[in-house]
Formats: sequence, C-alpha cells, structure tokens
Amino acid sequence: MTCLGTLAAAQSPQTAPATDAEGPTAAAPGFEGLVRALPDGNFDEVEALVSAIAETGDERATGVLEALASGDLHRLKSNEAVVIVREIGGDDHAFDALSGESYGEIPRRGSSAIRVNNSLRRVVAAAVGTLTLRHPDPARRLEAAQAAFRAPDAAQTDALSAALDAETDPDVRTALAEAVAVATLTAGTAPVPTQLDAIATIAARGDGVALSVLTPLTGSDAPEIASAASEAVDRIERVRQMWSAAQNVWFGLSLGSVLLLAAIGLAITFGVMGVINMAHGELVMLGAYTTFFVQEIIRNAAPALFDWSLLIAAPLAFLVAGAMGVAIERGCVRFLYGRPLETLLATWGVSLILQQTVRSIFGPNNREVGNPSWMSGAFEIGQMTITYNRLWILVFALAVFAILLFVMKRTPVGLQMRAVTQNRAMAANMGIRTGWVDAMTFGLGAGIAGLAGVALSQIDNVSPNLGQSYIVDSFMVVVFGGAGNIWGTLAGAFSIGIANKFLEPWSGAVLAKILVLVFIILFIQKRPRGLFAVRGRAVDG
Amino acid sequence: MSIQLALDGVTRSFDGFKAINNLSLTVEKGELRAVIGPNGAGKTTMMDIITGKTRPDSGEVLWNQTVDLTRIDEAGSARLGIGRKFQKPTVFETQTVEDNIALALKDDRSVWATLFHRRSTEDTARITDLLELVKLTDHRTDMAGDLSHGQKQWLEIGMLLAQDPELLLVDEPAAGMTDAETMRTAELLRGIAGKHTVVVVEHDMDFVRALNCRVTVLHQGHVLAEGSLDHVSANDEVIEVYLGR
Amino acid sequence: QSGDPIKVGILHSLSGTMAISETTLKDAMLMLIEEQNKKGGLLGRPLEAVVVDPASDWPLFAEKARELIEGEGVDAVFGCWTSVSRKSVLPVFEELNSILFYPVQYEGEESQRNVFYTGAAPNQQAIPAVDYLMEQEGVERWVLAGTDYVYPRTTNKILEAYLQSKGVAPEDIMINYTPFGHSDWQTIVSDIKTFGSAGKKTAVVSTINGDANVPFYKELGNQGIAATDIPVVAFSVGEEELAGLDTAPLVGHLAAWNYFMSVDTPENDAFINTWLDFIGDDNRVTNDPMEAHYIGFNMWVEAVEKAGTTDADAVIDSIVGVTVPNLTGGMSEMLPNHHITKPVLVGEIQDDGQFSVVWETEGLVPGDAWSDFLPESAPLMADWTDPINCGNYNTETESCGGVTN
Amino acid sequence: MLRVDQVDVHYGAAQALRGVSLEAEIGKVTTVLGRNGVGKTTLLRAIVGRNPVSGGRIEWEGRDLARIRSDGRARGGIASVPQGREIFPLLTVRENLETGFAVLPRAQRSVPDEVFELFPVLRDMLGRRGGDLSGGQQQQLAIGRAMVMRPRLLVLDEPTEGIQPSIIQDIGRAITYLRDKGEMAIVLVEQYYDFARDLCDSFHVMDRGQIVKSGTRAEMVDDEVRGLLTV
Amino acid sequence: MTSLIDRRMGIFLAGLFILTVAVPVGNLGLEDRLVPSYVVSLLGKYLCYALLAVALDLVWGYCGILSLGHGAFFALGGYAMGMHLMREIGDRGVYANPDLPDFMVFLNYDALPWYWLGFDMFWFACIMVLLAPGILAFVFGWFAFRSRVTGVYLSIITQAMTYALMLAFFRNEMGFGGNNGLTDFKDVLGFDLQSDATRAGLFVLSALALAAGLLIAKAITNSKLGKVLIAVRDAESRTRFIGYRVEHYKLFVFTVSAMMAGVAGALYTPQVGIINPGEFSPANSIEIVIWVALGGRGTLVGAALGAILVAAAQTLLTGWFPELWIFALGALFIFVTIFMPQGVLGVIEGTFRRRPPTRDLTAAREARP
Ligand SMILES: Nc1ncnc2c1ncn2[C@@H]1O[C@H](COP(=O)(O)OP(=O)(O)OP(=O)(O)O)[C@@H](O)[C@H]1O
Ligand SMILES: Nc1ncnc2c1ncn2[C@@H]1O[C@H](COP(=O)(O)OP(=O)(O)OP(=O)(O)O)[C@@H](O)[C@H]1O
Ligand SMILES: NC(N)=O
Ligand SMILES: [Mg+2]
Ligand SMILES: [Mg+2]
Repeated sequence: MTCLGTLAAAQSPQTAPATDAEGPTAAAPGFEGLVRALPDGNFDEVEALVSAIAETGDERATGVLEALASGDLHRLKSNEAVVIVREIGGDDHAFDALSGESYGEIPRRGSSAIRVNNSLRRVVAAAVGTLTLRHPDPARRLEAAQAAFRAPDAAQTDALSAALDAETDPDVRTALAEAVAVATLTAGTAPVPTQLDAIATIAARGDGVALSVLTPLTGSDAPEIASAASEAVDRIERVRQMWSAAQNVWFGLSLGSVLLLAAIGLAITFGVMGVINMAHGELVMLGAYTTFFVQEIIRNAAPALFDWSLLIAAPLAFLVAGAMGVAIERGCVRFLYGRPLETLLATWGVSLILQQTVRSIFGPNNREVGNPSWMSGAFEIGQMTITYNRLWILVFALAVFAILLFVMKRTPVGLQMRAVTQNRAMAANMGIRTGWVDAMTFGLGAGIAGLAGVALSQIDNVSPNLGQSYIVDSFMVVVFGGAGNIWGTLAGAFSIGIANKFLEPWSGAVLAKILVLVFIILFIQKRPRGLFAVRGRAVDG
Repeated sequence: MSIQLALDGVTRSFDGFKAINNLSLTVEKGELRAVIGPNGAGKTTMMDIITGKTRPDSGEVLWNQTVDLTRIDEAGSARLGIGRKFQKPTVFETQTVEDNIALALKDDRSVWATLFHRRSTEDTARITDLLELVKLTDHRTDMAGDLSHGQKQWLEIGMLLAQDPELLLVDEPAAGMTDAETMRTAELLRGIAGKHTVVVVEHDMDFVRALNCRVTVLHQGHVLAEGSLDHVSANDEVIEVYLGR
Repeated sequence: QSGDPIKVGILHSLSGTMAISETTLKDAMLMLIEEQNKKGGLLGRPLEAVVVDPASDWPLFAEKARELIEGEGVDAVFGCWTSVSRKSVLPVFEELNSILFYPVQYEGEESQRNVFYTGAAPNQQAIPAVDYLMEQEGVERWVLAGTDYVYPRTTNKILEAYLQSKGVAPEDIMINYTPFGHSDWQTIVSDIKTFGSAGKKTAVVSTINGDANVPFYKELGNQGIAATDIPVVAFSVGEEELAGLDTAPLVGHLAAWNYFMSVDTPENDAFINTWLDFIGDDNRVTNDPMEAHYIGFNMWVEAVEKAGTTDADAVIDSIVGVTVPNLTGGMSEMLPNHHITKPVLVGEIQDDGQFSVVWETEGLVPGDAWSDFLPESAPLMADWTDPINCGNYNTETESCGGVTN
Repeated sequence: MLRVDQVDVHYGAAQALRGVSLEAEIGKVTTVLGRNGVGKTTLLRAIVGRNPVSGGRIEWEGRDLARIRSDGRARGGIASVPQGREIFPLLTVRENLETGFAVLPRAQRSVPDEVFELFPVLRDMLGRRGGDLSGGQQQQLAIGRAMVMRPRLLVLDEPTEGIQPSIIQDIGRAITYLRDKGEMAIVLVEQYYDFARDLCDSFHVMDRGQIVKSGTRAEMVDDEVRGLLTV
Repeated sequence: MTSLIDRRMGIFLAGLFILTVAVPVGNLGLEDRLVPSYVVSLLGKYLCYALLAVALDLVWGYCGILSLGHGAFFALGGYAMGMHLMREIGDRGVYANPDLPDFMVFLNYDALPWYWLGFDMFWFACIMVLLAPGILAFVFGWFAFRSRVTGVYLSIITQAMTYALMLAFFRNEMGFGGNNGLTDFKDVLGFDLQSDATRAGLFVLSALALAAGLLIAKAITNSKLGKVLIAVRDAESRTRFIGYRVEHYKLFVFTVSAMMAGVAGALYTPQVGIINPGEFSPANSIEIVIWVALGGRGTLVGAALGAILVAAAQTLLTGWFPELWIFALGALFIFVTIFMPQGVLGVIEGTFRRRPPTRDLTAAREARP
C-alpha cells in the first residue's frame, strides 16, 4: 500500500520532529539520535532504526527496544521527550528513555505511544535477541536463542555460531544449535553436508516448528536435501499422528471436566432431589461474578494478591451461590415438593430474574476475569500442549467430585439427603428435619454450581448469559450418565467430552455437536436410564 | 387335562444372587394352585417371569405347551390371557374406581378400537356386578387413589376379574383383609377355578387351607415340596424354613 | 421547542443473548436524542425516544417494529444487530413505509428503500483488512474462522474469491465454522497452530461472533499463539468485547473497523466525554456500531431538516447525499445505495483493551451493497434515486431485479 | 402415655375420623381392629403427624402434638411402621436402618442386635437396595428400622402383612418382649385377629371412622368382635 | 362419557368465536379501524401459540410425556409452509431467479435440492405441514417408546432432538437458509400477505385451527383411549399388565400432537413473516411447557389460555417496561406456581369447585428420575 507514508504523516501532524524528518539514514546519529527519531518514522523506517539501535550496542538499547515492543515507549505531548511509561499504583509515570529521569505522573492522553505492529515486534525481538545472546542470565540467553530461531536471519549465522561455541548451558546450547541450523537452512548457501546436519538438528525437534522449517525444503533443488527433508517430514508426521490422538484425549478430558463442573451441581438438585432447576446456570453465573468481584477488589486494593484471587473466590462463590440456593429452596421450591415438574416453571422464573438482576447491576457486557499466573500459559508433554488453566480445571473438577461423593455417600447428612428425596414423609417420620435437609441439599447443589462458575470464569465469558450456555449441556450430561448417580455424571461428562473431541477434527465443530446429540438419543434407546442406570425393582416399582 | 403353564429349569439371578434357581413347575388348565414359601423365596419373581416383566437367564416358560413366554412382554402376556394381581396394590390413582374396572374389561386393546370405543350396556352391567362383588359400589365414583389400602386390594381383584383371563396370578390377595374377607376371597377364587387357571401366593395358612388345593412350596428359588397342604406342612424342612414351630 | 414530540423508535434487545451487544446501542441512542433536544430538538419539536425490548427473538423484532410504527407512530427506527433481525423487520418497514437505521457491519447483498446501512459492507472492512495482512505482514496462508451464520459465510465467500484472485492457492485457505456461543476452542486453536506451522506466514481472519470470542482469545493466549507468529484479524471484536478480557497475551492481534475509541480527533474526544458523562461510568468504552448510530442519527436529523418534515418518503429522498462528520476526522456521505462512505482502520490490540491504529485507508470507502467478488451479484447495483430507484438493479439486463412483471 | 381425644380427620370434604379417642400406655399393647377403609391407618397417620387433625387433641407424654411436625414427634420418641412399608427404595438395607440414627445421640448410633436376631435375613442383605427386597423382607426391614430409633411409642400398621408364618410368630414374640421391657407404648393395627388378640392389653374396634367397641383383653369376646369385623 | 363441549370448553369456544368475528370486523369493517392491523397478526400469533400449547398438553397433561422438543414440530410445520411461501416469491427475489430462493442463488446452488421439490404446490406444502412433524414424531417415538424411554430421559432426548435440529438448521449447507431462515414472503395462494384482508383471513384460520385442535384433543381425551393415556401417565407398567400396548398409545398421541404443532407452525409463519432455526431452540420448547403449566396442565383450555396470557404479557410488558419486563415475567411464573398450583384455570374454576389433591401424588411419581 502506498498510503503508509501518508498515514504516518497524517497521524503525527502535531509538530516538526526534533531530528531530521527525512529519516535516520540522512545523518548517522548516535544512539540518542536514533532513539529520538523513533516517534517519527513509519513502520519501515522504524524497523531500520531498530536494527541501527541494536548495532550501536549501547547498554540502554535493550530497555528502550523492549519498551518499544510492549508499547510503553511514548512521546510526551508536553516536551516531545521520548519516555518509557510505567504504571505505578494505577497511574502512568514517565521516565526519560535516554537519561532515565522521571517526569512524574502523566495525564490520560498526555502522551502518545510510538506505534508498533507485528512485523516491527518481530524485528525488535530479533534485535534484542542479538543483544542478549551473551546475557549473564541463561534464561535470557535461551529466550534470545529462541527468538533467533523464530526470526531466522542468515546474517546472524556467525554471531550465533560464536555464541554456541561459548555456551555451556545444555538447554541454551540446543536452542542455539537449532537457531544456527535454521539460519543456515534459510540462507541455503552452506555446503550440502552442513545443510544435511542442520536438517538433522531440526528434525530432532520433531514438532510442528520443525515441520514448518523442513516442509519448504522438500522442494529443494538439491536432491539430497530434498530427500533428507521429506524423509524427516514423514517421520515427524507419523509421530505427530500419535501425539494428535493423545492430544484429542486430553482435549476430551478437558472438555469433559468443564461439562462435569457445569453438571455436577445439577446432579444434586436434579439427579438426587428431582427438582428441574432451570436456574442452575444462573447459579454458575453467580459464582463467576463472585470471582469477578473478588478480582476487582484485589485489583484495586491489593494487586499483589492477584494470584490468590481464585482461592479466595472459590469459598465465597460457594457461599454466595449456596445462599442463593437456600433462598430459592426456602422461597419457592419447597412449596413444590410432590409436584417437581412445576419447579421447572418457578425456577425458570427465578432464572429470568437472576439474569436480569445481574444485567442491571453489572451491565450486560462481559466482565474481565483474569487468569492468575499459575493458570496462564501452557507446557508441553512431547508434542501435546497442555494449558495450565485446563489442567487446573480438570484437577478442580475431580476434587469437587470427590468431595461431593464423600458427602453424599459417607456422611449422615448425605444419607439424610437421599432419604428425604426418596420419601419425604417417611423421612420425617424417621425424625429427619426434612426442611433443613432440603435446604442444605439444594444449597449444596447450588454452591457447587457456584464453584463451577469460578472455574468457568477462567475460560469463558463472564456475562449475564453465561448460565444459559451451559444449562442444556448440563441436563444432557446428568441424564446421559443416569440421573441419581453421581458416578454417572462423571462418566457422562467425560464420554461426551471425548466423543466430541474425536469427532470435531473430522467433522467440524457444528456437525460434531449434532452427532454427539444424535449419539445421546440413540444411546438412550439402548439404555433408557442412562449410562449408570439404577436398575431393578427399586425403580420400576 | 392339558398343561396351561410349564416352567422348566428357570434361573434368574440379580447381581449374582439366584432369586430363581432351576425352577420347574407345571400347572394344569383349570387348576387352582397355591404357592407358598418364605419371604424372598422367589414367588413374586416367578410371576414377573411368567408375565414377561423379568427375563430369565436360562430355562423355558411355555404357555399352553406352545408359546414361549420368555419372549413376550407384559402387554403380550396379558393379551394371551394372563392376568395378574400385584403384591403391592397398584391401581390408576387419578381415575375413578369405575374407570379402573372399565379399563381392565376384556375388550379389543388396539389404539383405534379404544379411540372409537363406546361403552355398551353389557359393559356397564358387568362393571356394576364386579363392583358389587368387591364391595366398592359405594366408591364407584371415588378416585382410586383415595381408597384405603385394603380397598385397593379389592379393586385390584376386581380389575383382575374384569380382564377375564385364562390364567390368574394372584399375589397375596388376603394381605390386609379381615379374617372373614379372607375366607370370602378364598371362596371366590375357588369359584372361578375350573373355568380359569389360578395360581395364588399367600402366607395365610387358613386361607391356603380354605383353597383346598395343591400347594407348591418354594424355597431359595426352587420347589421344596409339593402336594396337599397337609402333606407339605408335615415336611420338616417346610416347617423349619417357613411355618415355624 | 414546542409542538408534538417527534418519536424515534429504538429497537435493540435488552434481554436475551444479544443484550450483551445491543444494550449499549440503546443507551447511545438515548444519549444522542438527549443531546439533540439540548440543541433545540428537530424542526422546533422535541424528540422522544420510544424504547422496546425485542428480547433477542427474531420474530419479536418484526412484531415490535410494527408496534413502534403502527402503534406508537414513530418516524424513524434505529435498531437491530444481527442480520436475521434485520431480515425479519425488512418487510415491516417496506409495508408501512418507515425508516430503519442499521448500525452494524454486515454481509451486504441487500439494499432496501426503507433501510439505511450505517455499518460496514464487506468491502469496507474485510477486504482492506486482508490487503493489510498480505502487504504488511506478508501473509500467505489463511484461516477463515467464523461462526456458522450468514455474515461470516458471506464474508468468507467473498474473501475466498478475493484471495484466490490474488493468487492464494486453495490449500492455503482453511475455512472453519463453529456454532453460536462456541466455548471450547482447544481443537480449533490447535488446528490453527498446526496449519500455521507449514512454513508460510499464516494469519487468521475471524468472523467469530460476539460471545464466542472471549473463550477463543483466552485459548489463543493460553496456547501461546502470539500475534507475531499467527496474527488474528477480527471483524466482530471491538472495545466492548475486549472489556471482558485480559488483553495482555493478545497484544498485536488485529481488528478492522471503521472506528476505534483510541482515534485521536476532537469529535471523538467530545463524543467520548459526552458518553462517559451520560452513562456515568468512566470505565465504559465506545465502539464502532455506536459511531454508526452517531452518523446515522445526524444524517437523519439533517435530512429531516432539509426536507422540513419527518415524512418517510421525503426523508428517503432528501437523505441521499447528506454528509456529516464521522468521529475519525472525515465526512461520511449517504450514498444512493443507502450505504455510507467510511474510512477503514486496522487496529492492533493493546494491553489496555484499546486498539492502536496501525493502518487506515487513504480516503473514505463507499459501501458496496452488492459484492463485486461474487458472480451473481457482480452485475447488480443499488440506486434509490431517480431514474433507477431500485435496490437490485441488474446492469446487464438493465432491469430492476425482482420486478419483472 | 399417648392420649387421643375426640379426634376428627378430614380428607377434603370427606370425614375419615369422627371423635376417635384412645389411650396407649407404656408397657402395654393397644390394638385397633376394623374392616377395610374404616379409618385405622388414618388414625395412626394422625398420631405420627402425617394427617392434620381437624378436631380434637393428641397428647404424648403430656404434650399436645398439634403444633409438632412429624420429625419433631419422631424425635419425641414416636416411631412408626407404616402400611405399605415405605422403604427408601434406593438406599441399601444398611442405609435404611441408619436413617433411624437421626433421632439418636451420637453415642447410641448403632443397629441394636435384636433387629438382626429377629430378622436374620436383613443381616444377609445389608448391601442390597431396599427397593429390591421381596415384599416380606421389606416389611421386616420396616419394623427393624423403627426399632433402630429406640422409640417410646411404636406405632405399627398391619406389621404382619406379607410375612411368612414363622416370622409372624417371631414378631409376636418381639412385640411381647418390647412390651415387657416396659419402655414403650405400642399401638398395633391388625386385621389378623388371632395375632392381635394374643398380643393386646386393650383393644378398640373401629367402624366408619368411629370406635365402636373397646375394652381390655379380658373383655374381648371373640364372636362379638369378629362380628364387628364382618359386614 | 362427558360431552365434547363441557362448560369450560363452551365458554372458551364462545369467547374465541366472538374474537374471530370482532377482530376482522374491527379491522376491516369500520372506517376508523378499531383494531389496528398489527394487532390482527399479533392475535393470530397468540392463537398459533395456543394451538401449540394444546398439542403439548395432550401429550404431557394426559399421557405424561413431557416433551421438551415440541418446538421442533412447530418449526417443521413452519418451515414446510415457509418453503412454499419462498417458492411463491418466484422471480421477485433480489437475484430474480425464477426457481431458486435468493439464499440459494447466493450460495451457488445450481438447482433446487430434492427436498424442496413439490413445495411450489400449496396442497403439497399442506401435506408436508402434517407429514414432516408427523413422521419425525413417529420415527422418534417409535424408537423411544419401544425402548421404554420415559420420564426425564425422554424429556431430555426430546430436547436433544430439537437442539440437534437447531444446530443443523443453522448450517447453511442444510439448504434452509441457515441462521436467517426463510423470510421476505410475498403472498400465499395469490393473496398479498401484507394486505389486511389476508391478515384477517389468516387470523380466522388460526382461530378455526385452534378450535379444531381443542375439539380433537378433547375428543381423544374423552374417549376410552384418553383414559388409557391417563392410566399410562399414572402407572405405565400397570397399564401394560392389563394388555395395552403402551408404546402404541404413546406413539399415537405423540404423532397427533406433533401434527397439531406443525399446523400451528404453518399458520404462524405467514403471520410473523419469518421462520428461522431459533424456533428449534430448547428455550422455546421450555416456554411451551411453561404456558401449559401456567394455564393448568391436563385441561386443554387452560393450556391455550396460558399460551395467550404469557404471549400477551410479553407483548405488553416489552413495550411498557422494556428494561423491567423480565422481572415481571419471572415473578409471574414464581407466583403462579406457588399460589396457583392448578394453574390459572384452576384458580378461575377453584372459585366454583374443589379438585382432589391426589393429582400431585402422580406428578411426583412420574417426575422422579
Ligand atoms: N431386582 C432385584 N435385585 C436384587 N435382588 C432382587 C431383585 N428382585 C428380587 N430380588 C431378590 O430376590 C429374592 C426373591 O424375591 P421375591 O420378591 O420373588 O420373593 P417372594 O417370594 O415374593 O417373597 P415375599 O413373600 O416376601 O413377597 C429376594 O431375596 C429379593 O431380595
Ligand atoms: N388420601 C385420601 N383422600 C381421600 N380419602 C381417603 C384418603 N385416604 C383414605 N381415604 C378414605 O378414608 C377412609 C379410611 O381410610 P384408611 O386408610 O384409614 O382405612 P383403613 O382402616 O386403614 O383401611 P385398610 O384396612 O384397608 O388399610 C377410607 O374410606 C378411604 O377411602
Ligand atoms: N450483521 C451481523 N454482524 O450479524
Ligand atoms: Mg412377593
Ligand atoms: Mg390401613
């Protein structure tokens, strides 16, 4: 597009730049001049500036470039100084990029960020990489090597090789070797045996990145290279197939854990008590909003506690949703025992009211709930990516399940809960406080829904509609597993999850969902009382 | 006389527990047969198997020496002419006593026939007779769910008779009845035997005695003894496991 | 101001699934009307907003539209978000000869005499964004990911044709559809990762609808797909959607719109300040459809003043050619095809939940009702002025589409 | 001591009990006899708190029960074996028995040995679901479950229904044993005349919602009472 | 045997008759329209909902089949009619294709898919209005009832059915217009759908269909078959033991009910002007259940009343209190369940006569999962 220059001019019409407006190549200014020129260049020019800054080797370069990449390098509107903006206690403070001098707090719109785009970020990363290849911290060196790998540049081959020779840390060595290999292959000028070595080095990674490097080489003009590359590609592909099956199982388990969480409260209120609780989704939503609320307070009052936010939110969400559950039970469900189908009508009303209340209080929009650091990112097992949030959600779901199972099967309250729901009048004759037990049972189911909300806030929208999107699936899981059987809910959730994830790559997400539904319908024909059916005389009277 | 019902080597277990264990039994057409035996001997389960509610694990159940009852469901067995009264009275609670009987009346059971059914005067007369017989005339328009336990028992007997089945399986008809009514029930059953085949389960020995028929004693899912009441009551094992001393 | 109020209908869902997006537009309209009344109303008469809740229920949109026009006697309606809601009310506006301003980007392939499309047509959003990726990021491989409904399907169809016309091989295009509200993105994100690891620069063009975006971006962030590796450009993700997300892991992903809150113009500053005052919450954001309503409302006001009446026929005639300032520093014009001219901006997500504009078109782009990249619609055009006066005029047969008899 | 005084019970518009009065003392068995549908079950349900009374007064250990709900009455020492057994179908036999713990202090929460002595079959079937038991087994379970509560008033509605003869004898012995321990009052509804007569200390015959004849065991004249039980 | 038109039915039908005469007259007959045109279609829509509620009450109220998928039958009827209306547009569509509806032109169809054939004929569409839902119900019911799927299991698989259909109809590949559904209808049998006379005609037809639906349902429930249905509802297994093939009975009412729902959908589509996959959404089907419960389950007339009440409340409240109406509606549902256990009709009639309380016992039994 030809309009880039125009755009840059249009976007910074304020004042004439401090340095030569024609760009950095006109003169050969030192580090400081280069930095001062940053705000005025268009993206191509800034890329050139970045490389030049890196080449100066100035010790301030890394800091400035990193600030640039993260969007923290600004120009003050007041004095046009190039500054690094840091957030201190919720306010923006500016520090001179060259001298480090503080300009204190700056007003909103008091400075304009130097604009970066993705290709610029890549250039910065590569530039910072070269600067940090010899950094004392091995972690930084590793990052640098990886950056070099991602943005291969034939010109850097020598620098990388030198760094490799000097490197002692084995991980960094591997990374560097790969970076050298990829740079070599990109250049494509090295002797064939060197290139074959490079192919071997890359192939040893065995992952998708290796594929992306090697696949283009299969069309190489040199037959040895082409055949070595395609052989390596084939090998990697075969291994990847196995990993992708494993990955699907993991995705299935993870989807299953979400379904389990969403459904497990319902396994109590619906499965055990027989109350068609249409407000279940809204109880989940309350849990999610509790998480939001807790994080909001933490953000404002004690940002250091952010990583603890979920641990604080979980018990609170249990209490909030549980209390709401008790209120729903005492307020309307209890008048409806003996005609549980009508609970559908009443709880539908409750769900409308809860949804709209939240909409009125918190607004109709999504609310931001952040992942604590221990729930962010991913790690790799072989070629499987496992994201921390999904992993913790799986653990959490299983823990909630185990606790619930214990409460229901091993505690007197659990026994009373089951007795009351099977024959309320007789339970009363046995001296069980049915009202209290009903409230506790419903409260437990609701509280668990709240816990689910805490977990779901980590992967989904926190909006008034949150609950609605899970309610159908939740009922499906409970019924598919066999209502009244908590183990059934577990098995139901995981089998639906895994089935879905194995179908999805093959049929697409929409069709996969349809197929799973059809499968459930057919399965119920085979087992009319679900996967873990309660059978025998006890049920068919 | 021909054989109405024959069980041969029937076994059925629940989670490894053999409720019916290699049970063989034959009942002649028109016969009145009492089945007794300890609680849990498998009497009710046996009826479940005959009526298609429960499928046996192995063994054969033959109806009129031809039809294999193990392949037939509840409605199918009813249509063959097997009627049943349950141990725990089950009636249609939200319908009137009269309608309960009317529903059970022997008639074409197809969807179209019931849709266009009109009650004939004979039907009405028969309902009246049956209600009289089970002493529920006063409750004719009451909801069946409002009856007392014993009244429900009677209503079930009425429904059973209304079906006019070839074979009546009667599970504990006298439970919850006064002694006098028990005797009346025995008489009633004796009266219909001959034209119909009747198999009765009861724990009330006076009742069984009044039936004055062949008695089969079940124990742990198979036949322990068979013969007249006097014959089986003299059996030590029967005394031991069932009658008590 | 005196005389009977002029009634303006607001037809946005305040409950149900679309409330999340549409409620803000209702508020924006209330604000615009309030501001106009402060300026003395219209034709010397006060404006009165009539708000109804079509509850995200498409047939209910038609019913409510009828109620607004026939029952309440409103002179213009501002409303709808989803295409299906618009389709649902179209016959009503046609039959009762009233006016609808539709503020959301949509799939095009439509021009109706009673409707004014103030959101982007595909040529005002999708195509420029793809151009940007091709030229600035050197993208060669494309994932077209969308929610399974007409807007993404149409947009992707247009893009597919466009990309192929630019020499992109079919195997370098992956198309993927998901259901509404899809929340488990693990497989798809991992597929994108795989697709992107074939050695060619890859980008995702997302027409994923509202609710599904948050879990999508959360998964992107967690699976570590950085914008520098595989950038995602979205057409339905704006400031409002980002407000529900921690954007730190998403910095650098893109969106194409005709307006961003971060655009630094006096008009925009004033608009933002009025909005924040009106809504009484400093954390609220503005977004593209709000700007569309801003433009549409001002155009209507001007057209009414020009016509001297609120009568629909008069306004429909007078509004074509009306030019009002938009919030990004240009002047938008109502075209004879009832679409408007708009700038196209590409913005990158920042860690503060705002977009920074990295690219914009030189001038304003006129909205095209009928895409030039689809064979059936290429010969069609819309022009609601004499002598053509037709929404689907076939330039080959020189006849007006449907009306052959 | 239980005192039922002039109690009326209505089902909707229909009156099921009319001015019924009776007393049951600790260490005594009080039986109620009557044909089907005369109101025996209704009376017992009124005592345990399942049917609201529309007139009269029920007093247990000197306290008026009117405002006390079923669970409160159970905690006050009233246990019942209802007609139709009312086993919790999905609970195991053990769990069914343990529902009786609700009224017991923690230290006493065990199933008394006498339950298993009386009904050995229950011990064999502890893990089986209550609903799967045979009718007679369920009846035994219902009685055992009431015994777990260590009640001071035991209300039995036709407890021998569906039970094999040898166990009926055992139940009879058990009732005698419980009575003779002198810790509880027993109200027994029976149709099985001989059984009732052998056990009772006093008897009441009901007809059409009223008590038409009462007396001590000594006053029980077989033919007269039997006459009232036939139509 | 009680007569077909009992007191309750008589009053309702009389009211319906008055409405059927008064509304068109008020709309067309008088110079200054007493009844605005939009109200005519609105009332017509209510009547379609009422018919749908009656259909559900027939299976739920009388046979205990709590279908959470009845919206699917309604939608299929609606689509069948919508397909005909699309074909009637002919070459008046935006792309002026004489055979293909606009969305097909746009999605590059060369020819009509086979399942669209025949829909240009009105009579064929009418048959399909009955057959499409009827066959689906029959096949679905055949499997489900034969396998003895009951209670919540049945409810949830009916929900799964409608949910799956919704997702399927959302897919553009299905050839039903995807999310946008079918819309922009022009006329039916040559009558302009936007003319007041056609609207009034459709309204009258809806009223007739509702009356017919009520009478058919009443005839079924009054017959001995109706008693068998109630027997099935209260004690399914017992019904089998006296020789009734329960699955046949269920299949019969389920299919009849589905067809009734299909007719309701067919009349609904031209009156609201759009049919789209949203009609298949599980929430819609739940709403139908709510109409019935609110009106009074197992009363037919109550179900119709409940549908009209809720729909009217929605119309009025969304206009009166656009921001608060959800609260009002929610509160209404709660209030009715707690204070009107027999539904609205129960309260109206309760003033005259009491009903036995045993109904509740059976509801309890059948809902236990
Ligand atoms: N579904 C089941 N699961 C487990 N055990 C069962 C099941 N059905 C029956 N049983 C067991 O099988 C045995 C036979 O039961 P059945 O009801 O046939 O006895 P019965 O002879 O009728 O006894 P009763 O005289 O007490 O009625 C019993 O021990 C019962 O617990
Ligand atoms: N829930 C109810 N609603 C209405 N009437 C009822 C109800 N329960 C019982 N009845 C009526 O009350 C009367 C007394 O019933 P009850 O159950 O007390 O009799 P019972 O003496 O225990 O009889 P049985 O020996 O048959 O158990 C009967 O006429 C019965 O029809
Ligand atoms: N037009 C849209 N975005 O649905
Ligand atoms: Mg038995
Ligand atoms: Mg009784």
